[in-house]
Parts: sequence; C-alpha cells; structure tokens
Amino acid sequence: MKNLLNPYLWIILLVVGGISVVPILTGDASMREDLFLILMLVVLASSVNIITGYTGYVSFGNIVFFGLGGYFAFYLMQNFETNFVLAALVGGVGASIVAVLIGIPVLRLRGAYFALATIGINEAMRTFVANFDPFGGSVGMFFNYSVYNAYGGAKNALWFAYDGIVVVALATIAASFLIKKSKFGLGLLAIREDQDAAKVLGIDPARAKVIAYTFSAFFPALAGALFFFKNGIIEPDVAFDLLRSIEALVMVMLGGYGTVVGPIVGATVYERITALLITAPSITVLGVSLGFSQLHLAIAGFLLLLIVLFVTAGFVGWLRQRFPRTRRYLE
Amino acid sequence: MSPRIPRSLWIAALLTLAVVILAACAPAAAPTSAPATAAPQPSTGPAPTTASTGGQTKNIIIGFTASQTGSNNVESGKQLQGLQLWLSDVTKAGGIKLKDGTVVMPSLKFYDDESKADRVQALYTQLINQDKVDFLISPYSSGLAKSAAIISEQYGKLMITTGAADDATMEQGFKNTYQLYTPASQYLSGAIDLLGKLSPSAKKIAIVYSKDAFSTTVAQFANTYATSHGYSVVVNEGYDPSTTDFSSFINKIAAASPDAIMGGGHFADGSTFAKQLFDKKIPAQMLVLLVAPPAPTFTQIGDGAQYVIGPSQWEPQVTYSADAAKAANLPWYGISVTDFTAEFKAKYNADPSYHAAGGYMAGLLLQKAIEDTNSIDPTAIKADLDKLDLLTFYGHIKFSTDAKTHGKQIGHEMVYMQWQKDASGNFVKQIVWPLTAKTADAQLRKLP
Amino acid sequence: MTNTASVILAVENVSMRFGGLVALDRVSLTVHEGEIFGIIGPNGAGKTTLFNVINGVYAPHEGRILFRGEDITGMPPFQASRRGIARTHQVVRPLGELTTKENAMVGACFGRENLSLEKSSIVADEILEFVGLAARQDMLAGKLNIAQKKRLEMARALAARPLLLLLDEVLAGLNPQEVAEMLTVIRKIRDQGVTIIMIEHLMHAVMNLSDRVFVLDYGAKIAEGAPQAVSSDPRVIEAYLGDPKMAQRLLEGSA
Amino acid sequence: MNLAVLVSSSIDGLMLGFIYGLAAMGLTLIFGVMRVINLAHGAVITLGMFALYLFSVQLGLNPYLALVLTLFLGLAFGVVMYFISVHRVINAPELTTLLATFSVDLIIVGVGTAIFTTSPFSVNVDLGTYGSGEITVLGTKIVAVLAAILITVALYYFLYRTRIGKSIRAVANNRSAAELMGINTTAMLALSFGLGTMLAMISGGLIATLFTFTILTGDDYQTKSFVIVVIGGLGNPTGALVGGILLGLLEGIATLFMQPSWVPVIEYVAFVLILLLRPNGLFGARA
Repeated sequence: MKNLLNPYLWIILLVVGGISVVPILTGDASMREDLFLILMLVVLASSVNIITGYTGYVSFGNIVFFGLGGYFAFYLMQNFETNFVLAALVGGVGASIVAVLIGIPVLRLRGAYFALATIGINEAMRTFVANFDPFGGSVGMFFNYSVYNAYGGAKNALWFAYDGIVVVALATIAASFLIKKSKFGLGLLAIREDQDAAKVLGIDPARAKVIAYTFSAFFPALAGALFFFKNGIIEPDVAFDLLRSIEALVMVMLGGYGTVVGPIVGATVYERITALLITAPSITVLGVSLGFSQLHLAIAGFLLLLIVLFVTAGFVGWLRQRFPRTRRYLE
Repeated sequence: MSPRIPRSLWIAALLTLAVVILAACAPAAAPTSAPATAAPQPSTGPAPTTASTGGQTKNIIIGFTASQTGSNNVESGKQLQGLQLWLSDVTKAGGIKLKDGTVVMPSLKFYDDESKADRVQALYTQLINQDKVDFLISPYSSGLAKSAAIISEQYGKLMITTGAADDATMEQGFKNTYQLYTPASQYLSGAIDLLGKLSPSAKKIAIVYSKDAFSTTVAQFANTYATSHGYSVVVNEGYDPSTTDFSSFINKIAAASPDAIMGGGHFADGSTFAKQLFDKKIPAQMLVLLVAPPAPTFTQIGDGAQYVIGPSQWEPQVTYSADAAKAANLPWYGISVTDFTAEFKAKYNADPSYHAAGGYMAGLLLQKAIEDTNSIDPTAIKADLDKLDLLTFYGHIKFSTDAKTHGKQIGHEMVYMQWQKDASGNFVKQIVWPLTAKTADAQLRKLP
Repeated sequence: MTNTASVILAVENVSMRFGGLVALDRVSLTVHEGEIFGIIGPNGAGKTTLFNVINGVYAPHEGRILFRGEDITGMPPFQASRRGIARTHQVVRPLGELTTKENAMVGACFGRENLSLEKSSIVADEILEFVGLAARQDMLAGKLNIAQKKRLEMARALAARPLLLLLDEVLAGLNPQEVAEMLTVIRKIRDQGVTIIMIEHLMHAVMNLSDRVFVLDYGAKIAEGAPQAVSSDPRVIEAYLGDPKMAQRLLEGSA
Repeated sequence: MNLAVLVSSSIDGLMLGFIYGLAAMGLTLIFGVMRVINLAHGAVITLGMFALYLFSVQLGLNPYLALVLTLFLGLAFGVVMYFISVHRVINAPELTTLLATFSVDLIIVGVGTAIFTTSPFSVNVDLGTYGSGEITVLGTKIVAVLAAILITVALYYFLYRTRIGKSIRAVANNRSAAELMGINTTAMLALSFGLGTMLAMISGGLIATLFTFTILTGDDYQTKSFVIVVIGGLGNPTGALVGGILLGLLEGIATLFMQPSWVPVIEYVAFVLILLLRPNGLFGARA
C-alpha cells in the first residue's frame, strides 16, 4: 500500500489524533466528552461520505448501522457477558453483513429512490426493534451499573470508550483516505459521475457499491457500540434516530462532499456550533428570556440554508474550487 | 494519486506533529476551566447579598439539563418552572440559613439536552467539571436520567431524579441518586384497586399502551398486577407512538367488551384516544390514561374528557398538610399546597402540573437536607436523605436504603384525578384516589 | 485480407426488441483482427443498439456474440471491457468532476490490463499525449469543450488497451480541422494493431478509412463489403432515399 | 373477529386513507414537477394545523372558513419558500435540494417550538356522528373525506384541463423543451411548489379538525407520505390518493389481526419492497 506512506494521510491523522490525545494527557473529562461527540460525528459523517460523497448514493438512513452495531454489542454484553471489544467488533461485522444483504437489492435503485429506500429501511428497523423482545422491545436494554466494574469502574469505562472512539475515528479517516486514493475509490468516483459510463469502462458497479456501502456501515456500527456502551442504555428511538442520519449528511455538505477532510471539518464545526448555541447564556429581549437553545434549531436551519444555497460545495470544496491548486493537497 | 511526493510535504507533516504535541501539552499547564461564575437565570429575585447578616454567604450551584427543544419540551419545561419558582422563593427568603449564621445561596445552571441522549453525558460532565456544580438534578425522562446517572455516580455527585419514574433505573446499586417520582410499577395499580372498589362485578380489563419505554413498562406492571388480582386482561397491546388515529384499534378493543380500559402514552395520542372512544360510544366503565388527563388542556376534546381518570404524581387538589402530617405521625416541611399553587399561578399564569411540583420538590428536598445537616457537605446530605421520612406539599417522601434499590422512592403515592362535571356543566378536576386524599367520589363512566 | 482464423468478433443472428419495436433483426457479421470495420445506416437503423449489444449494455433477445472465440452474449459491459472491448459514446459521457487524467486512468485501471493506479497513471500520460490532451490533464473533464470531450472519450477507451475498439460517431460535431486530426488518431490506433468498428455518418471518412463497410437499415443488414461496392449498391441508395442529402453524401463519399 | 368489526374498521381505514392521500399529494406533486423531495413537507403540514388553530381558535373564525384562508396562505407560503430555498439549487444534485428543504424544516420546527412549545393543541369541531350500532362515522371525518375528493378532482382538472396545468405538466416532462416552447418555467415551478405546499397545508388543517397535534406531528405524516407516494407512484398526484387509501385500509384492517405496533413494521417493509419491485408504484405503467 503505497498510500500508507502518503504524507497527506499522516498530516490528517496527526492533527486529529494529536487533538484527540489532549484530554488523555490532561485528564480533562469535559474535553473528553466534547471530543467523544465530535469524533463520533466524524465517524458518522466520514462513513456516509464513502457511499454518498464518493459513490453518489444519498444514504439518508445510514444511522441504521449505528443502531444495529449498538444493539448487537449491547445484546452480546447483556446476555453472554462478552467483552466489550469483542462485542463491538461482532457488532461491526454484524452490521456489515446486514449492509451486504440490504445493499445488494437496494443499491440497484438510483437517486431519490435509493434515498427513500434507506429511510424506509431505518424506519422498518426502528419499528421492528421496538417490537422485538430479545432486544428489549420498546423499553430497550440497559446495563446494570456494575457492568462497568469489569473495565475498572464507570470512570475508567468512559476513558476506555473514549480511547475506543479515537481509534475508530482514526481508522475511519484512514479508510476514507485510502479508499479515495485507491483504484477502488477511483471506480467509486467514476460511478458517482456516470454509472453507465463507468460500467462500460470496466467497473462492476454493483460489486463496488456494495463494498462501499459495507464500509459505510462498519465504522458507524463500531461508533454505535461505543456510544451505547458509554450511555449505558439503548432504546430504539435513540438508536435509529433519522434526524442524526440527516445531520451526518449536513456535516458532509458543510465540510465538502466527496472529500476526506470535508466531513471531519463539517462534523467539528456542526458540533461546535450546536454546543455553542445550547450552552450560550440566554438573553432577555423586552422582558422575555430568549435562550439561544430555544431557537438553536431555527438558527442551525438558517445557517444550513445559507451554506446550501451559497457554498454548495461545502467549506473544503469551496477552497478547492476557489484555489484550484489546492486540489492536489485538499483531499 | 501522484506517486512523487514533494519533500516539503514531509516537512509539513513533521511540523504538524510538533505543533500538535505542543498543543497537547499546553492545556495541561493552563487550567482550561475558568472559575465557575454561576450565571444566575433571569428568574432570580432580588440581590441575595443583603440577606446575610452576621455569617458568610456560601453560593451553591444546582446543575441539570432541561429539554428546551424536542419531544420532552413541555413536561421538562414545567419541571423547570417549578424549580425556578423554588429558587425565587429561597432567594426572597434571603437564602437557606444555617445555624452558624451562614447563608447558603443557591443558583441554577442548566443546558438544553434537546430531549436526546447524545449530549446528556457531555453536559453533565461539563456541569460537574467546568461549572463546578454542587448538586445535580436529572434530565426529564428515565432514558436520559439513566445516561446522566452514569456520569453523576462516577463522580459521586448527588443527583435528584424527577420526571424519571422507571423502576429499573433505581435498581442498579446507585449510591448518590434519589428518586422523587413514584415508580412506574405503581402507576396503574391504584386504578385497578379503584376499579375493584367501584365496580366489583368488573372482570375484564383492556391494557393498551404506546410502544415507548415508559408506557410499556407501566403496562407490563399493570398486566401483572391485574392478573394477580383476578382480572382477565382481554386486550394487552401496544401501538406505535406516532399513531394519530385509533378508530380501527378501538373497534378491536370494543369487540373484546372490556369493563375498563387502561394505558395510553403521551398527551396527543391519549387525548385523541379518549375522544375517539367517546365518539365511537364505547361503553367501558372506566378509562384510565397516562400523562394526558391531568393536563388542563385535556378538556379541549370536549365531552370525551368526562369521567376519564389519570394517574398523577401530584395535583393542586391534594390534601397534604401539616395536620395530615401530624395524623400520619410524620414531620411536615416546606410550602403548603395552596401557597405553591397560588405562587405558581401568579408567576406563570397557569395551574401547576405534577412536573412543576416535582421540580419544586427537587429544590425543596435539597433545602431540607441542607438545613437538617447545617452544611453543604454531600456526605452529610446523603446520610440525611437516606433517613429522611417526611410529608411535604408534594406528598410523602422516603427513599429506599436497601443496597440494591438505594435511592428508589418508597414513600410517595400516586393520586388519581378524574374529570367530572359540576352542576353548571363545567369540567372540574377531582381527586378520586387514594380515598384519604379524595376531593370527590370516583364515578363510573357512562355514555350520554 | 485476413483469413477466418483471425476473426476477432462474430455476431450471429442477433435480434433485439424494445416493446414492439424491432431494433435489430437477425444481424450477423464478422470482424477480423486489425481491420477497420465501418457501420453506416440511416438514423434509427439500430447502429448504436448493435454496439450496445456487442459490449453488453443490452442482452440480445436471440443470437450470440463471440469475441475471440468466446461466447460473451449477455455479459455485462465491464466483463466485455476486461476482455478487451472498449467503446466511445455517441453522446459524450465525461466523468465531469474528475480531471481529464483521472478519466483516462479509469479506463486504464479497469480495462483489459487491469492496471494498478501507478501504472495506469503512466499509461494515462501516454494516451493523453497521444490524443493531444496532455496540456489539459488537470482540468475537470466537465469543463472541456466538445472536441476535447470527444478526444477524452477516445483516450479513456484507448487507455484500456483494448483489442477491439467501438467508435460511435467520434467525428460528429467536429470542425474539418478537428476531423482531420481525429482521422490521424484513428489510423494511428489501427497501426498499433487495434481492431476498430466505427459507426459514422461522415461518409467520406467511413469510406476512406474502412476496410469493409456494413449497412444497417431498420435493424437488418442490407449490404456488406468493400466501401466502393457498398456505396454503389442499389439497396443502400434506396435505404438512404428518404434522406436525399445522405444519399448524395454517400455517393460523394465513394467518389 | 366478527364481520361488523371488520366492516367498521375497513370504513375507518378507508376514511383515514383519504386524509393520508391528501397529505401525501403535495409531496408527490412537487417531486413530479421538479424532482425535489421536500423534507419540509411535514413541517408544512404542521403549519397548516397551526394556521387552522390560530384562525379558528384564536381569531374565532369558522374552522372551514379558516381552512379556505389556510389554502391561500399555503399557496403564498409555498411560492415564497420556492424562491428562497429551492430556486437557486433546482439543478443541483439531489442531496442539495434535500438539505435545502431540510433546513426550512429546521427553521419552521425551531421557530414553532419556541412559540408553541411541543404542547398539544386541538381544534374541537363537532359535526355529530352518523351511522348506528358498531358502525359509526364522525361528521368531521366525512367532511375531510369529501374535501379530499373535491381537492383531488380539482387538482386533476387543473393539471389536465387548464392551460396552466398543461404547462406545469410540460415542465414536469421536460423542462428545457417546455422552456423552448415559450413556457415560463420558473413561474410554473414556483406555482407547483406553491400548490404542493398548499395541499400540504390544507391537509394539515383538515387533520387538525380531527386529531390532537403538536409542532412535531407533521413529521409522522411526512414519513407516512413517503410510503404513500411510493405506493401510488412517485410524482403522480392522483396516485397519491389511491396510495393513501391503500395505506389507510391496510392500517385499519391489519390492526385487527396483530398488535397495532407491528403495523408500521409491515408498512415500512412493504414500502421498501415496492420500491425494489415496482419503483413506479403498484399501478405504475412502466416497471
């Protein structure tokens, strides 16, 4: 793998890894929590970017794999006292297998039809799990607090989960980079641009799409396992939250569709803006206390609209267009 | 794609590494969290400092998240109003006065959790580490409270849960979490007892519930309780929380001709269900629904609201008082029911709901423990809460001290309200159960 | 000419229907290694459909297609590509958000030789030089002009190092100078030993370039043979009678 | 299961189906004309509910008069929304329009939550009950069904019999060809978006006369609308009514034979299967 020696990859990994390691060195739990969320969103955005940004298939319901990974891992830990790392990996593999099974028929659909189908799959899964008793049905599953004792108590378990998300995020970024720079990735980009032409040029789109979809399922599943391990409770509405899925696409769009750095930038900016709006002190206008938080949905919507309308390519994409020379560097 | 990689890039990579390592080390030296300047919410009353006469003033911060957006917005908002009312009461009184003359002045610090689990743990960590809060209150809903408890427990921070009625949450061996709500397992048991009293011939119960975590838990316990009391549960089915039309489901329920229908979920589905049962003239003798009936807006559905019974943690009509406390041989503490209701009405121009009472009670409980122990030392306060057994405007409070269920609410009782019509045909909310607290006799449901 | 042992492509009794419309009616043809095989016919005669059947975009309803002796009937296009059949499209289909070079690399990567990225980069450089697009290699393909896009189609197909190249009206829409340049390119390709089947409306080009010409009308073969013979074939002229201009050009082309 | 229950539930399902169909019609009209999936559809339905609430409860107008006002409001709002959020990106990749309309959804729901909270609201309209025994039907539902039929007929007439309607269909078929024929495509697109929004708001208003609603209720109808437009054929407004009726019937009848919470599972699985097997809808001509 010649690309493993590519310095662009290492610059990205060093920046993300370097920042991620700060709370580990300083023991700052608040920063850890903020970064956990950012890194989780980086995983979700980068993964959906593989199928949506590289391959051109708008996967609206990609969160289904996040939920499945969480459920599989939770189930194993709950019922078989499986070690978390193993449970998470099984969750990741399990979700990937589901992705293959779903992907084979569904990836034949194009455009809006595919997008709608992914919404349908997520909703079908959510309503099914809400009725599926082995997964706790609508009540979901929760850990007894003592589960964390095996990981040195809840405090250490949260650090452990954080280490996990750092590893998964770096792996996702590396995969996202290596895929884009590989022959396989070139095939995906060709499919995105013109599937029929790509087919004539020797690419097997069906196979390539399923593989891309599987990648876009594997990492979110790991993130789901980590998130729900840390959260201590998993419920269908939280696991299969369509809104989170849409937000991941928003992040991709913010940062730059089809680029490696875009989703990372997009996820970080989106999370920080939301956090800022939520934690901003409320202001009093004409005697009425108006929290930004009360309007943060509207503000987020307004910002998103401005970006969608005027910076269609996202931040990184805009840089690439504005300064064509950066195309070589900004992947 | 290009195989040749300029050396300058490698240098850039190494430089980045150096910068990142520096960045990584820097925050270790400089403390990241600024001293928590407790930004008091605008509801805070007159300036607190004037109150302290001889002793010093200790500021304490109570932290929590509220659902200012998302699906829990209404309930959580009322809970917040209750808590803010408590804060303004305490502030007006010049703070919590300790024996040594010290005045403890509380303030609130809260964030929006968007009714979602995503950020709850991050926000509670921030409250503890950066905002340096002294005590915590849970988010609204059991799911979010569970996520928050994982953080509060590991820091050993005392957290009072309100708006979280799940039994299982409190059966995990928590040491620092105290539950104010009567657990879900008892939400409908009183209604089943009431049915036995009112209509001894009733045998068939239909349990229909929204397929969400809370309602399903309640329904499961109700099923067990009803069966063990000799009822036959003729329908025991969940519906999707997003259901907006119950017509067909009601046909199915009616076909089983139940004597009582119990369950529901949240406001919108509950009120539509009640209205459609009425429109379809289903003759069940009793209709008990979660969450929806206690809300004043429930009567917007018209005559369908009549006779509907709702379990509630608290209602303005409850009869808890100092006298009642004496009778029950319990100490009485805090504001009276009428004062609470009147103050709330004056401040927010609405009747307080049980969420609001729960919010107020969360503050009141801390106040009581601080006064009892004359300190804000968490260990002392926990010890005090463990042995607390008292009556307040909110009702009886007592926590389990069993290692397995520590902090679970075992004193508080549900009340059941029913919408009845007065002589002039206006809807009146009456307390019908428990009998000791009733404001009117329960009525069996009948169709016009 | 060549002997039968060197038949590279054999189309046997191929029929293709779209609903009630018969696009190809029992078409048979053989193409020999190294030749330029021209296909002409009025609009809607089924020429592009024939290409689509050969490289697997459509599976024919009957008949079969043999490529170098192997039955490739109904194989998807990417299989055909890997076996060495490359084609250009009548309506250009650049991969617009990729650069010119990346477009060519796609051809090289997934073509007959299934090259690695590094090797395909070298091949792409060569091919872009060959078709005269080297200066545009970092430009987004969507931003090229039409003549450049046509060359890009050609470059992508060539980068696959095909044994058989299907050219679908590569000259259409080009000005005379561009046509002349393109003809040079096509000849050079043939000189490298690549077999070419070309669909073309520009008669003088087909007639000058092709070793043999095949005429389709209403989905059926009406003539086949050396250019001069075909252009004087009365059935061919009759087929083009509906389009007098075309008939005129046909005659001119043979002159 | 006795027959009366089956009949009664079929009628209930059928009536609900008309309302579902109407709710989905705007979504499919907009998709049909401009290939945009309007993710603000649910929010617009909610707007219709609150518009009706404000007009009838706050201003004290007759609810059905309020509905007429809602209609004009919807048309105007849709045209404005088109020019603000869609027009600039109408030719961009579909992700762009999805997110543009989604941001409008966020704005509507965000501002709505700040004003109305997520408290439930209802508009109590009583037109009596008709029928006898186990089979009874609400007057308000009959009106809603009649309105759905009337609106569908009117829409059909408009699209197929009027000049403007034909222009809209021409734009839907081939925008550049329509442009060449001298049709003002921008106006037609804006009008279609306005019509789609209008339909969504009327359906919201009608739903408000039947059920309790919150600022978040529209989302449920949006997801249902996706299912319906797929059954009826994406982009086919009259097909939406048929799709809605089928979905309503399915819900009405399936509820009798299983736990109601399983019904959505069936719906969504069927939705995906129809997309895979009959992407043009159950009655789509071309496969």
